[in-house]
Amino acid sequence: MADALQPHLPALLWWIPLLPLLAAAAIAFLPDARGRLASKLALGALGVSCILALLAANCTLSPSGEGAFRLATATTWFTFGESALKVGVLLDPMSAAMIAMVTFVALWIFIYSTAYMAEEKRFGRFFGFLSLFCGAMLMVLLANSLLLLFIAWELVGLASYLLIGFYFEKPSAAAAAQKAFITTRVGDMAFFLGMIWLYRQTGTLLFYDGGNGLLESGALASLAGTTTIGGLTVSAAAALLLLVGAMGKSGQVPLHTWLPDAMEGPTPVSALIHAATMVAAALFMVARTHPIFSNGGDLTIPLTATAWVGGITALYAACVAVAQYDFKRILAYSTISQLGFMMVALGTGGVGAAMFHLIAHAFFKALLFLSAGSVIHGCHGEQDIRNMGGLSKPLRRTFLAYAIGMMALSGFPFLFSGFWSKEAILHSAQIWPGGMGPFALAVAAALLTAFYMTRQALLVFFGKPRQPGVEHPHESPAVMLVPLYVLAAGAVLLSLIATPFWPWFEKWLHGEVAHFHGGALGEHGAVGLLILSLVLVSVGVGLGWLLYRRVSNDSRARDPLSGKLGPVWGFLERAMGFDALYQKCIIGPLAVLASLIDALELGILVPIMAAGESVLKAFGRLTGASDERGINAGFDGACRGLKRRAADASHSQSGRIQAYLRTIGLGITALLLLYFCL
Amino acid sequence: MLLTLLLAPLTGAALLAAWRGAGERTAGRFAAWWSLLPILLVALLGSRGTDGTMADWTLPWIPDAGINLSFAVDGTSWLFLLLTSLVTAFALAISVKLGIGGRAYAALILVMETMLLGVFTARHFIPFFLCWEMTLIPAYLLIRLWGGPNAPRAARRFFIVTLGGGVCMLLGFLALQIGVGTMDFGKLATMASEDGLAPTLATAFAGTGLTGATLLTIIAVAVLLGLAVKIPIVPFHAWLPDAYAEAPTPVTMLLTGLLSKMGVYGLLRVFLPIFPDTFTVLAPWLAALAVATVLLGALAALAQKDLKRLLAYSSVNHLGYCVLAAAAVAASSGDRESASSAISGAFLQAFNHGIIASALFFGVGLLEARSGGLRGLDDFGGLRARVPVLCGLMGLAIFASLGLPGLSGFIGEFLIFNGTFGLLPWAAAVSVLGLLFTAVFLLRLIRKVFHGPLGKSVSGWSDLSASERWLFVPVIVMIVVPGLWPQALLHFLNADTLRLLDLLNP
Amino acid sequence: MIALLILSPLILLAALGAVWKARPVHAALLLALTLSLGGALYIALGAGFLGLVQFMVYVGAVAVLIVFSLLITRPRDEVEEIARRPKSLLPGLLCTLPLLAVLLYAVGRNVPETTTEAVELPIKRIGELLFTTHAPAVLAIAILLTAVLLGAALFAREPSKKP
Amino acid sequence: MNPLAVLLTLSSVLFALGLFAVLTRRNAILVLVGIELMLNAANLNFIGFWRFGPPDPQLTGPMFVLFGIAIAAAEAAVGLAIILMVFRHTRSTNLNSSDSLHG
Repeated sequence: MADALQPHLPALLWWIPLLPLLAAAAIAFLPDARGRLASKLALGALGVSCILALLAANCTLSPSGEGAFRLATATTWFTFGESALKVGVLLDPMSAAMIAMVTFVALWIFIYSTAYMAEEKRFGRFFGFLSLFCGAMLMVLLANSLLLLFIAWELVGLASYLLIGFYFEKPSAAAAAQKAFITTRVGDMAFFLGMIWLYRQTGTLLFYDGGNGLLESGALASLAGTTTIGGLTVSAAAALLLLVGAMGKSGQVPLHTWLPDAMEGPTPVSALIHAATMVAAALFMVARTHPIFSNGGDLTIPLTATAWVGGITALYAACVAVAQYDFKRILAYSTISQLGFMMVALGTGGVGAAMFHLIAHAFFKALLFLSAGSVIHGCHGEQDIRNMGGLSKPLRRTFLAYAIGMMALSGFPFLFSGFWSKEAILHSAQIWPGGMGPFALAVAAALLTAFYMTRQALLVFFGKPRQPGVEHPHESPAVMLVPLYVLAAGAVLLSLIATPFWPWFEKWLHGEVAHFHGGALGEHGAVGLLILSLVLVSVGVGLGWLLYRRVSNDSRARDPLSGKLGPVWGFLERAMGFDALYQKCIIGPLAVLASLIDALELGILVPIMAAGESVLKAFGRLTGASDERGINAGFDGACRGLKRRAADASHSQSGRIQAYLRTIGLGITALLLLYFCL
Repeated sequence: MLLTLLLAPLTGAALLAAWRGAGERTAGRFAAWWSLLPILLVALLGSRGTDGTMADWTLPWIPDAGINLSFAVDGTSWLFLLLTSLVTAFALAISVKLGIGGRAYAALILVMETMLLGVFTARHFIPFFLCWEMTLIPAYLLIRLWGGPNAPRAARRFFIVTLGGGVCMLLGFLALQIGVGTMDFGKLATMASEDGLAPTLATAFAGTGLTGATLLTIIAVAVLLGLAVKIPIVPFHAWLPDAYAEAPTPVTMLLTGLLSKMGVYGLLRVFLPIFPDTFTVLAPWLAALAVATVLLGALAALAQKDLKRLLAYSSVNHLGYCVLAAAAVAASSGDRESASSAISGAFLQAFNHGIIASALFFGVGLLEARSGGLRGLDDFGGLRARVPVLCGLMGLAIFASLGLPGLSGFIGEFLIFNGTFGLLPWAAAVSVLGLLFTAVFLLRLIRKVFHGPLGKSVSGWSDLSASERWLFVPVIVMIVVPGLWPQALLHFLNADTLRLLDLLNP
Repeated sequence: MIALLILSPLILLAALGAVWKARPVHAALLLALTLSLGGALYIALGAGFLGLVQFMVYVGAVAVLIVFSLLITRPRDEVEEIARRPKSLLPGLLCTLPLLAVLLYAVGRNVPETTTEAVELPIKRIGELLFTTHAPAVLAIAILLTAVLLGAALFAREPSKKP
Repeated sequence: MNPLAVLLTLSSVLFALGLFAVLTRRNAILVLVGIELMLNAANLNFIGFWRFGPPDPQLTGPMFVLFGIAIAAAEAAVGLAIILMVFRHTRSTNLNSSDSLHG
């Protein structure tokens, strides 16, 4: 099967992103009334893509013996001057794993959406945007060119903008969409610069091009061999720029503020953004360009920066998540925190760990968001966890799915993929030679993760309903529940392929054969780490249980922790004031600057122009006046005088011939006299 | 062929002038249909292949002074001819749609088209300058007679400032004619690339006691001034927002879509090959001005409340990138790939901006027509719920304008930044902020106008009519196709770009 | 010489009369007399042919024309008192007398040597010259006279009554 | 006494008399009379110079007189015709009455 497919693989790979994109294009021309058709089109396209993706992934499975499977194509997109710019697709285990995950998870989110969004007027449009989102994401994953990746990356941004702003009548949604696009664009511009820098330095944007690609030795040597500002090598500088791009897209501190607001979009969108598409794109980009990051050792500046940014983000978001009340907002901060984990892994060299956590996280975070959607759906739109409570009984099926997701996220041991992936990340951070900082931050974040997830679970599903509105919730239909269970199964089963005993995933990425290795725990202090993880989870869950076990029935009661933390609680609740800070330090001054410039334009340039104009006008008037009063007046006066004299003189023109003759005669006489006298 | 093309719009104008019985709408329709003729002719020209000169026509005018009315089309010119014919046809069609104008109006637009075609094909300064200045008169009249309440002032300023720039340019070239003895672009460029114009100038103006380089710099600055006003480069842009805002929408489309392109075209096709060395000296300054143009344009747009003024500043911002590319090419020290990237990018950006900006102004014109003249940023709201098709199409143009990959705006910007980064990295790095601010003010436009609760003025609007949708079809094609398949345009540019580079770095 | 000395005062007197006489008809008649005396002088000087022409043209044609004209016009101010109007007499004299003085001065100053032998105007020679050397002039004169004939007739014609 | 001098004196006085008539006479016809006198004075000079001057086989003087007489006749004819026209218009031959060209 795989062998038969091999020759057609490049063409097939193009179709994987193209199908959803074409579906999106087709849906753009469908009227709103054909929403059902649109959803079928989107589902069908993504379904076919999913099958193709699985087939493609299958091709990468069998280890060839010489490193990982890699299929890279390159075709000329356009030429400028004499230079050709090439793009292509790239299939290796990493992208294969990602496309398989994205198509699979997205497919279930699509199915879930057909029920969740059924009442929506712009139902068809929604599926168009979703298709665009997935298609663009798949293009990111399959791109063999940084430029193609960037293009798809921006399209992902566009789709997220459209989806977050799906309820555009709500000012908050419109604002959130704008914020998401612009904040990520800050990063995108850095990415753009980094990409151009790489292109200028190496002359290629292809990742792999038979030895001439960006990620291959020749280009890497050239990148490492050139030093630029601040003593950085070009590869370090460009990698830092790429990192900023990734930070924007994946919501790392300090460019994270858009991500919590992004849940203004419909819940399936949140699930997509947080799990499969948007934020994953950023992590994937760093993983893809990891050879540039690690160009020059395990402790290059960009890698260190990545690790620290990841650690800080992980802890920061975990802290903030503790003090949130909105169901989806807590999940949003948890996403940021988990992305921080992945960044730590990437920074500390654990690409495999990061990719595995990314995939596992995609499953359980999609699961969590979809169950959150199911809960919110059941509670008629209620999102505040203070108003919920006691939902485990009426929403038993949803609760079950949620519990699996929650345990996976918190890192409940052994059974859940989240445990093993987090374990791998901690391991990677622990053995990192650059210091224990990121490791410590990650540990603290892991502890808090278990804590805030316990808090959420207890507040939502246990105790008594605290608001009349949520007393009689309705369970979601099967079409929404089936995706939950499929994803839950994924979240559990994934743990099988990436345990230290059988690190199949890791080996697959490197094109090696995985063997069962029972003694893996004994190496590199892995046992200690395992114990640490267990302790972290139990302490986190235990603390949560202690604090929120008997929570008050009054929805307006203060959070038990707020009393203990004092002012810090408010600080955390405001997400450490980043939004206010940006408002004060960037948006405000920018607006002031803009109006200042506008005022300058109106106050200086326009007056200068007007002054120039009036000088011209004055000059015109002056010359006009001088013409009128000076030259013209003189002329006119002279003319008038002349006329008067002439009138006088014309009296001598008597019209009498003899008078003329006499005058002539007198004249001649005078001349004669003159002649003779002289 | 070329003569036919140049005269085609003029003939239309003459027919309109002679056709006394034509009513307003009839005249408008006639002009709109007539303007398809130049498109057809341009398309026919394009089918001749892109290698070298596609068509030329020369009429010796004052042989003693070597002054010829000489015109020629190569790939780059062709691209601008295409833009001119497309945007003019679009503007005329829209005038009918918006019910603007009449016989004189349509005739003036056609006259302007001829002049623009002339500018983009002229190979000698005299025809170039004649056409250049002759665009001003129809433009002035169109703004003045069919514009908004402040149109007389705006038109006057537009006229005075651009005319002033034109005079500077004329003086510069007259000095060249006196000093070097020719105003033929090709000859001047060849001379400049072989020995440089400075020695000849120094002997010709020996009486002034100035060195050749100084003389050349003075002349170049004078010529540059004329171009800078037209593009416009900060701080010579003060005339622009008023003129764009006050002009009737189709005329604004012509102003931003075509008249500003004359400046870009002149900068790259005329100024760059004739004054390469001087340009190299001026390049840092020009690059600084270009960065200022990019940033100030974007920031000023951020503060605008009037949609047309906002888009006007957006145009300033977008054309700043073209200037940046030109400055980068001038500053280049033989990095051929970067330079070709910058040149191609600048031309693509000019072309695409012409299309996109026209589409955006068209959208604003439709909003104005529906709201009875409102066009404030805060006058609308929630349009997407009421007129989704209009918003979708305008959204397409907006995203193309902010450089979304896959749409036409991106390729130009990518190539410009790619080229500029290789030559003037800091300028490129700072200008990237402009891309960011562009996104900010354009998305703010979307948020305030299209999103949010339904505005009061919006109720009772109808979405685009079938004919309005049809008008958008060519726009969509011209935005999407170059975005996905830039080779369609680059195909016409590459040979010329290389030839230009050969002139610069022999 | 004797004829000259006799005729000269007569001519002068007749001319003075022609200029001075108040009655136009008298003046005209005295002009005719002056002209005929001039013709006689021509004959006396040996230019008989010219003298005859003078008689025929001047006396026969011009003088008669003038007299007829005077008769046709019968001016109301038939009597013209020159002396009564020194306003016009004075400038007249002022112009004339200096001219006369200059002319006489010029005549007195350099009169060329004169041949005294009698000369007869050869008429045959005149005829020859008229039709050889001066043929163009004769033609021109002929045309001029024709034009004058027509023109005079045209001028003098009673204007046709406008319908 | 030189006969030429006598002749020239005669012609000078005749010319002066003619001029005087032209300048002072009111009647247009009599002005014409003065003109005739002046012409005659000139003719007299031509005859005198021919008669007393050096021999001239080309007979320039007499020829000139001949043409002069012809032209004088023409002039008189046209002049009188004009005078008649004016008379018909103004019912006067007084030159001072036809002063419509005054300033």
